[in-house]
Amino acid sequence: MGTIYLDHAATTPVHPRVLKAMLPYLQEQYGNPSGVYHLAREAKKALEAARERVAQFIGAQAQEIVFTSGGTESDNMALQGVARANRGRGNHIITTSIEHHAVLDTALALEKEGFSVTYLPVDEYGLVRVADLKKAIRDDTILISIMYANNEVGTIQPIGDIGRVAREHNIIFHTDAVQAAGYLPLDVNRDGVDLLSLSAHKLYGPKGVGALYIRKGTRIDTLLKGGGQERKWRPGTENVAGIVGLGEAVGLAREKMQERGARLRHLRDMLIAGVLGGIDFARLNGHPEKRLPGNAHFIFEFIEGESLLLSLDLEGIAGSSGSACTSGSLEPSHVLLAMGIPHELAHGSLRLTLGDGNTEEDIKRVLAVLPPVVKRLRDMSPLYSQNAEVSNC
Amino acid sequence: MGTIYLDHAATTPVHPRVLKAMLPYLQEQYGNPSGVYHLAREAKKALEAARERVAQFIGAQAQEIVFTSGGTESDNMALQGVARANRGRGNHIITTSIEHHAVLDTALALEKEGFSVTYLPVDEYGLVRVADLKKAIRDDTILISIMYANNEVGTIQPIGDIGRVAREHNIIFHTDAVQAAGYLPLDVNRDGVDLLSLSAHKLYGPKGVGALYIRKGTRIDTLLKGGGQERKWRPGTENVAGIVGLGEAVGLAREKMQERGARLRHLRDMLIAGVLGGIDFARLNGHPEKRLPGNAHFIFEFIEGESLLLSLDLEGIAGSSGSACTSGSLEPSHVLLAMGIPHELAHGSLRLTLGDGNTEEDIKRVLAVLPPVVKRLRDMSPLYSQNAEVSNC
Amino acid sequence: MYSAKVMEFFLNPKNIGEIENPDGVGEVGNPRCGDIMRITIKVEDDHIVDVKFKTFGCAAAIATSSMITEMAVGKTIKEALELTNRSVADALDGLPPIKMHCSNLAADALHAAIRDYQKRSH
Amino acid sequence: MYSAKVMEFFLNPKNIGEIENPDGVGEVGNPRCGDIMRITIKVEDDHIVDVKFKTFGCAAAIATSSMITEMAVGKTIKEALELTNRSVADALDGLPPIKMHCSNLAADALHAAIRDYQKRSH
Ligand SMILES: Cc1ncc(COP(=O)(O)O)c(C=O)c1O
Ligand SMILES: Cc1ncc(COP(=O)(O)O)c(C=O)c1O
Repeated sequence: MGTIYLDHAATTPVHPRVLKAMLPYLQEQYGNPSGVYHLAREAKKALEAARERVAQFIGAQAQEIVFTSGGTESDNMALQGVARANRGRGNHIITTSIEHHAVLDTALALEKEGFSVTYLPVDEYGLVRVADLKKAIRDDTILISIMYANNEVGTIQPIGDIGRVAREHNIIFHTDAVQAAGYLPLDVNRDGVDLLSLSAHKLYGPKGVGALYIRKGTRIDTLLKGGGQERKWRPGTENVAGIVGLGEAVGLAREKMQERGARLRHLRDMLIAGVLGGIDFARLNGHPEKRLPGNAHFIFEFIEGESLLLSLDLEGIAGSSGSACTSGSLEPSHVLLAMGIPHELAHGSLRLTLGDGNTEEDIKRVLAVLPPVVKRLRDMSPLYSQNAEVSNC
Repeated sequence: MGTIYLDHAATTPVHPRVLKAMLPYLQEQYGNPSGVYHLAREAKKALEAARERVAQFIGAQAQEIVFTSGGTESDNMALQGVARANRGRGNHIITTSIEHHAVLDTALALEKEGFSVTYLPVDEYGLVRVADLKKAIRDDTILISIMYANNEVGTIQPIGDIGRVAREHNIIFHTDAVQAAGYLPLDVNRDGVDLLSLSAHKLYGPKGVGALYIRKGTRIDTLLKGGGQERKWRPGTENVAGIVGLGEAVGLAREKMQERGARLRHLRDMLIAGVLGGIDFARLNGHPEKRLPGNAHFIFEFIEGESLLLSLDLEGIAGSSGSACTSGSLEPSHVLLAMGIPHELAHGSLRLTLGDGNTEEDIKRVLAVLPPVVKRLRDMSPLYSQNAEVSNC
Repeated sequence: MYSAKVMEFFLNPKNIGEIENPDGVGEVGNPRCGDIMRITIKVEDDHIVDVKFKTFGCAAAIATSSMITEMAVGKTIKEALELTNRSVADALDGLPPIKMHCSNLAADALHAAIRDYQKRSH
Repeated sequence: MYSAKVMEFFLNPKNIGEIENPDGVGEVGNPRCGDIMRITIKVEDDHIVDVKFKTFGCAAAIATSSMITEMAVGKTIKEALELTNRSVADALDGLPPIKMHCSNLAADALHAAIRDYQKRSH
């Protein structure tokens, strides 16, 4: 019996069609796109075809797409780049308290450089209030950075409304769409987005490649300096195979969006109903409806997340506790805390994120395995017997 | 008849052994190394094994290796990171006038931020004089960045001597070893190197992945902010397949260094002798001995580089004119100009860089094709008849 | 990330529970930090004759809790007081660095239980 | 990067060389910039009856040189003066943006040759 992989928000397997598209560029098509000879021109063509596909995916122009090494670089480039290029115009940035660390830690670093940052609060479902945004805007606000969908609890923000507010005030608007891409419609013009971050490995593409959409005319500095690649926006020999993979992945995502969403929603709802119905002192985090189709995020009171994850792993179930990159850390999730969930509960979170490979069988098995695992850990927990009905261990 | 690829300094094909090592991580081993479950731990293990190999390759400790998206990011991180972290201690940086743009343009950007930069001159062979370095050192010098081997003319710098000077003055020393790696012995302790940049695609690894060696204790800021990957030195989901590819590539390079060097030197010398012997008004650039084993760099007077490259391409020979990333530009090479070569000659340069796939047959074919191509272009050139013996067109 | 020994003790922890009418109770940690341990002991003739634990925490916290109970049982009070968090970690073939501070509290919990016993018996 | 037409004209340029005893000579560019063109013309009855070029430069420079000679031959002086760098680029199905300024000098060279002719004949 294989692993049941339920951590698609951390990363997804490379789709066979994506790998197939990449392989020539890891083999005979090894040209450096900057060369003038045939092999180089072929690589260049592949690069530009991928750029066209990414542009179509978000309703942009090809020349507005810059390829990067992933979501983190895209977010850093957006925030650091806009901040530095607009220092003269103002020094205030608005973001939220539930952004990915790639945005949050960049904002913190910019504070140390003298920028002033407002971190908007969220409600109990993880939703930003547009009224809060409006109140936070100042004359010297140069950037609003608000994610499209949250990587932990899956809550979807009202990105169109936010874009309208940003536009009314003539403020640059960045959205981290790393988790939304492939699940929610992206249209930078409809939503008034000036900068948008993507990462290939969240949508069945390879790790280590992403893109930043930069609306024509946006004032932004580059993060890396060097050669003339990406029209100087992002120097460095291009990860041609990875970029081709990203192009194929967004192509696939476009084709599959409807069907994928419906399938995942069905499985997710089955999982949520089963967990909440079958385990006491369990709660769902994030918004009941405005959530990513594949995201189920729970808290099990009285137990701690890592021991839950390891126990599930031993049953062949791969899940996560909060975001992947913080599961080595001991701090509870900043997202859960921002949603008003107390420390002690935040430690007991479990994120299960579904993907193309999952089936109803998988969900049934999770629903069979999870209750005894939770019970076993609760039986060991000094909090359980104190706080709830007495366990009979 | 296939292409004769002579642009290995721009990029190399991925070695089949490297691709084979990577493939599992583009298929079933898709785990995100930050997870706690089995699949994730396998990815983490692969990452750490690659780190160990890269460390061994340069005589470092594994925890001193940070994986990046390539040479450009490594160079940027070294320069921007050291500059920003040491601003309090001093604001002077020393580099050379023949660095790759990833170093040079970063230095220029730092000047705009208020740092003061000395660009050391080079002699006619592209060699830095250690005496010039000593003279340039000031009390407030915080960083010396000098490349190990030049990407255009292949000249090898006296990196050990430079490292000793840096150490005597207690100044952080960065070397861009992107071109040297795989051809010259690297030993950060012997050579007193504190920071060293590598790029996988120059040594038969994939594009879009590299490493920065950071000696323990070096004061340096991070470039990207975000999750906890790479012990926070370089956040972002790791390009696991690429990093595994880099690990295999450096392993291969270690095994092959001797044999590869001898083979390339033989072919290179055959090429140089044939070109200089067979074509008038041709000259070799760079140092006659202190040059990379695969590098041959010529100037053909009275003709222009791009038309030469395109003509060679039509004969199935892929070469370059200066560095790959500037061949889209109209400026002659800054390296050639720094070596004292006049503008009009610098325009006529041809770089042929040899690699594992090349044979004596290839060289013979180049030596057969090149003279008539040069002649044809000279016959079109208004400079040739004016400056040299009259052509009979 | 964890040694085989940690995983073994995490998966098959010994001495879970609470001793009824214990001679000493020790509780350390704080649920805000993600780890809390309660150890109860039974003492006879200056020897620890029974130890049980309850732990809210990660695998390291559970494994160290289980390990300390096994290490303490049969020891004199004096010997038990010589057990350290370090020796527990060593007995588990080490812990990941990030876990050394926060989740390695089992010896502290045991010592707290012993101090509670000593207070009661004076 | 180049159109098929540019490559064709680069590979098989027509009218290379210098007319002996030309009626006009035009030279533009600067070897420092990487492009230099010399055009010589023969004029009869106010018509350009022969044009030849020599060019030091990239493929675009060579192709535009060749193209202008083909476009100019047979034209009246007035018609030839109406040829622009733009029309040469269009006839080649366009040039890469980076080449539009520096390497697209052929019409300038032709005009310089015509001006030289006009100067001589006045
Ligand atoms: C919302 C969000 N932003 C940014 C990132 C960073 O992307 P990457 O890991 O590709 O750097 C992630 C995932 O890790 C994410 O979920
Ligand atoms: C000497 C040198 N440094 C840095 C780089 C940049 O490396 P990358 O293209 O991997 O960003 C290159 C090659 O392009 C190089 O030759």
